[in-house]
Amino acid sequence: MLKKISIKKINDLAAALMEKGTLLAPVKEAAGHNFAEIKDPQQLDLDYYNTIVSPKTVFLPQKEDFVRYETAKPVAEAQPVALNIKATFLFGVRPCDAKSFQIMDIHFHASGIIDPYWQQRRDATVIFGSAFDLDIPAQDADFYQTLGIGAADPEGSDVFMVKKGEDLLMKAITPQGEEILARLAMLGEGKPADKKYFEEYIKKGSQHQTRNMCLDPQVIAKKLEDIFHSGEFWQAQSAACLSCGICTFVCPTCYCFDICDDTLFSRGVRRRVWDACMFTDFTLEASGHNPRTHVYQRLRQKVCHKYSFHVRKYGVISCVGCGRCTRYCPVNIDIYSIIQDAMKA
Amino acid sequence: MINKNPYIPIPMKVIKIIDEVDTRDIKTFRLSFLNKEDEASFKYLPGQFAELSIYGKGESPIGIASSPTEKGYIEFTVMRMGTVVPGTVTSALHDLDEGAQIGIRGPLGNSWPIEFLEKKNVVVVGGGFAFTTLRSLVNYILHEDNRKRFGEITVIYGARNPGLLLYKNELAAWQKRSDIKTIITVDKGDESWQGREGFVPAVCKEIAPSPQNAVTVICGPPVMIRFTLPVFFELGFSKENILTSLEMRMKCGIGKCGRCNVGYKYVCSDGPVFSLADLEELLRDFATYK
Amino acid sequence: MTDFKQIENNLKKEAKKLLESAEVPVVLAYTRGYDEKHPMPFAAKSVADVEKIVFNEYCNFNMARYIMRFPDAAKIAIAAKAADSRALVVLIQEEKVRREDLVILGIPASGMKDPKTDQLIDSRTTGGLYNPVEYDILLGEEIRGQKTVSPYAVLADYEAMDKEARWAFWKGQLDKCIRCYACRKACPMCYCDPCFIDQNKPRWADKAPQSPGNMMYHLTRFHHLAGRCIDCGECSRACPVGIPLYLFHKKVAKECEEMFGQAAGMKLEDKPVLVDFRVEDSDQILK
Amino acid sequence: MSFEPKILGIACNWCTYTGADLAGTTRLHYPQNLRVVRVMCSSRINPSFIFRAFQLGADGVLVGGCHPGDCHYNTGNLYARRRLAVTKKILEFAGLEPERFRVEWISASEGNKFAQVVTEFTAQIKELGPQQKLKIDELLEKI
Repeated sequence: MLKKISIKKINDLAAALMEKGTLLAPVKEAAGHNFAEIKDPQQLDLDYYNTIVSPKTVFLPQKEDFVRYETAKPVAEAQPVALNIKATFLFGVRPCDAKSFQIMDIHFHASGIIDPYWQQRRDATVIFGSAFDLDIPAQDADFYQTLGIGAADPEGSDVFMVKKGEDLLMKAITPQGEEILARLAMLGEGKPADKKYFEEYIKKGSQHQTRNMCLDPQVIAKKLEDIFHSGEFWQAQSAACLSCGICTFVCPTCYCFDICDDTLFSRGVRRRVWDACMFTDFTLEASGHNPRTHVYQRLRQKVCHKYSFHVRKYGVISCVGCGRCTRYCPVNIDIYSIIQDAMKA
Repeated sequence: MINKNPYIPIPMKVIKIIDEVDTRDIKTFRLSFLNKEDEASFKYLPGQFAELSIYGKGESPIGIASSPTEKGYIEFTVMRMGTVVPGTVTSALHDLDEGAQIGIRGPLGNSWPIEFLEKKNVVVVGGGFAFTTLRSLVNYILHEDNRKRFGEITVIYGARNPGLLLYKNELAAWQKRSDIKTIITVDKGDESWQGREGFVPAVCKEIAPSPQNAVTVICGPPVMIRFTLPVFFELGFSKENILTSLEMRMKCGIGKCGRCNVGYKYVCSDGPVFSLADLEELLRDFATYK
Repeated sequence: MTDFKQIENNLKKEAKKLLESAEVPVVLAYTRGYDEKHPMPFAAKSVADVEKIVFNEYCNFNMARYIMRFPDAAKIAIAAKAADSRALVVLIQEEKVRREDLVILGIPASGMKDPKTDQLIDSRTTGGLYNPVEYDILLGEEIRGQKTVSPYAVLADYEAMDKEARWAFWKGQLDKCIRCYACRKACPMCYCDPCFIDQNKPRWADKAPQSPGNMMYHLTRFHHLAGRCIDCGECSRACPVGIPLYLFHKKVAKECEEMFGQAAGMKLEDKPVLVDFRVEDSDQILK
Repeated sequence: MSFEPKILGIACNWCTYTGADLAGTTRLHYPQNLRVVRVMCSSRINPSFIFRAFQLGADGVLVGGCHPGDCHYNTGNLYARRRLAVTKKILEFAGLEPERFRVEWISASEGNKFAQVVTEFTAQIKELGPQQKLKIDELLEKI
């Protein structure tokens, strides 16, 4: 099903979606765009490259309350925090980020236990993917092409959107997408010319140039295993690393979290909060032992986790080449360059 | 899975607290289920662990010390941690009284590979405080329903001094039994110590268990493991037949929080029990042996 | 002013000399990142590494951040712009590093730019000095006659706010914080291990990025840097969500300078103002 | 019901705490809004104590130490003076209320001064009303 709407009327579309559920889309903030709930249809803004923090925040919020309790009361009386899930529309997700959800799904479904929070949010959300503007060259930091993701790749989206002049073409990719497009009365039908444009745009998208190297998951996984114990390589790569958490927090495929108790006097809440393998105390045990005390060990963990361990465990690279870690790194560490160097090492 | 939401602990009641050692920093907690349905769904095997949870303090992954053959309760032996970073949860556990409620999530992780051990001779080697899941295994094997499924059982257990041996009554009972060979050793005895003195690796060398159709299950402090492994290599045990249990900092216990990986495996969901052959494959940030 | 290319050449020349002499095993400088515009901090450890050294207008990292990474190195050479040299002075004052273990390669520089915004990093966001305050070798001509603006001039708008406006401003800014801790990691003065925010006994704040914890983290961090912040602006440039931390640090620095008559990191023989006192300090400062 | 502020007092063991004792033994009346915590020296006070007190619902914080020059440890309060001055400035710069934080030098013999300061400060805090800006509402109020 291919529909279209004039970009001038995009606010009507926002209003219609807001009627049917929660609308999340990139909203301009001081430092750039970020996904946030749209409160006023006028807020919807298609003029962005990509968001600072990835849309994983929608399914894996930085803070997720599990249970509220009072320490003086019996454990059995603790109150699990209800997940008030509402139908959600995640609007304007870039192809690389849409792909990241599929990668995260593998992890959150693994070893026979489905993460209930992730899954319930995922089930309630319709993803409106949006192609990168092919007239604008990709930013220097991006390398999604390396991971086999096109600039107009509909994979992972329920509805995929492409701009055509003054119009926005919207194509349903999944049954959920079909359903929601059918319910949006203000959309016009796509003409055969639109259909052709859409197909060609997607094809053209796969040619859209980002940094690109030939990368076979199995080969890079093996390569990283081989050089894992090469302290020299990793020390050189991590010489500048500050060991802060930016790269992992903005990353669409980083999922590590901490479970912690926040208690004041006798009341408290147990929640999960994002954590980062780059933090010193990430692996610090109560005994005082810490297997990763050096910066290079932590950077190595991050890179190997994405490009080697994840491949070994789940068969896919846990990176989509969105370039956020590189873009926001205060000292310009670039995971693409590390992988490139690793291949040469 | 014992609960619809794997992150929310089930309530349990502390029915008995046993002070295990002279230094009073290791206690065994016997817990009973508050809800019958939780008890029915909590099916575990020796070697598994659970997250003990105290609201307001946090959670701690602790190996289950009781055997599944013991009905009506489960036991955990917990050491009060806190040399560098105070062990918030273990301290709080130690401050509990009988009758208190705590939460647990589990059982988690794999177990000692019971099927693999069947029909084989089992050499159990333990050191100090790491004897908990080994005790579970030994009691499981010794249970009358199970004993016939296994070959000879040899237990070699050492501690720094007699006061630091765990489960003293049970050890004495094992020593009286004919269907298990129990060797207890201490690094240094005191005036009343009648038993053996010597380090675990040396004792293993002396006892020299036959590698014939045998598996060894080793758990102990890193230094003990480092010196014991060569002894078993020399005796002719293959890497597939040497099993151990790892520990790492854990949070979720179900392979989601991404913290406890050794190489591409998560200790919590793929482990904690690994054979030496498995471990060789994994990329470690540090090496406790070699 | 010596141009950046010339400074780069001088830097390479000196680094080569030092590494060849084997007296200095590490030279802290900059290298090319994934493109020209994105250089990286770099530790040159051999003569072969010298070729990788670059210097351009985007090399604004405070290299003093890395000075404690090399406990085994007998001596460390470090490329230091004005702010870096002030950071080194504070670290020397606090006995984190000894002056005799450093070879400071001073870089007089003006016209440094923030690669994210392409704006000049001048007295608006950093200390307003062009020449290093402490060095062994100066890699270019001292900059003279450049218009100097008070580093505190940028505070004018902020100082004009009334109490409620200030609260609204900082609450809004600090609520954005995602607690990636890049500010403290980029800061050359933040070397505590563990940082107070990572302690679990006592636990000062929860880990979740919400208002109370963010307030606790930032207010305490502002306090910990009082009289020590040398106004390099790294915290603000590192911040992925664009919190103007430098404004608060500058304001505290200004106040410390007024109360105690001393700016941070200007003279080796000074002590940071909060680990020092004068009997004649006035009680008025407490009013 | 009239507003009864909660005021945290942090008093140095050698001067202010003894001064408070004296105020008690000489039966001086002062408002009961003050909860005193004793520390060994005013320089032991970590600025985070003050921020945390406000977060946990204190409406005012009163720090008492020896008069400069009289410190039991010679120089403790001279460091504290600088440090707490900065704390006050930070409260001010953040748009919080520095007037809710007060430092007084009260010696062991100044029971009167102690009672007077507490009375004054309590009245002042009453005037200001409840402290809302830093207080952690979420967990304190609702569950």
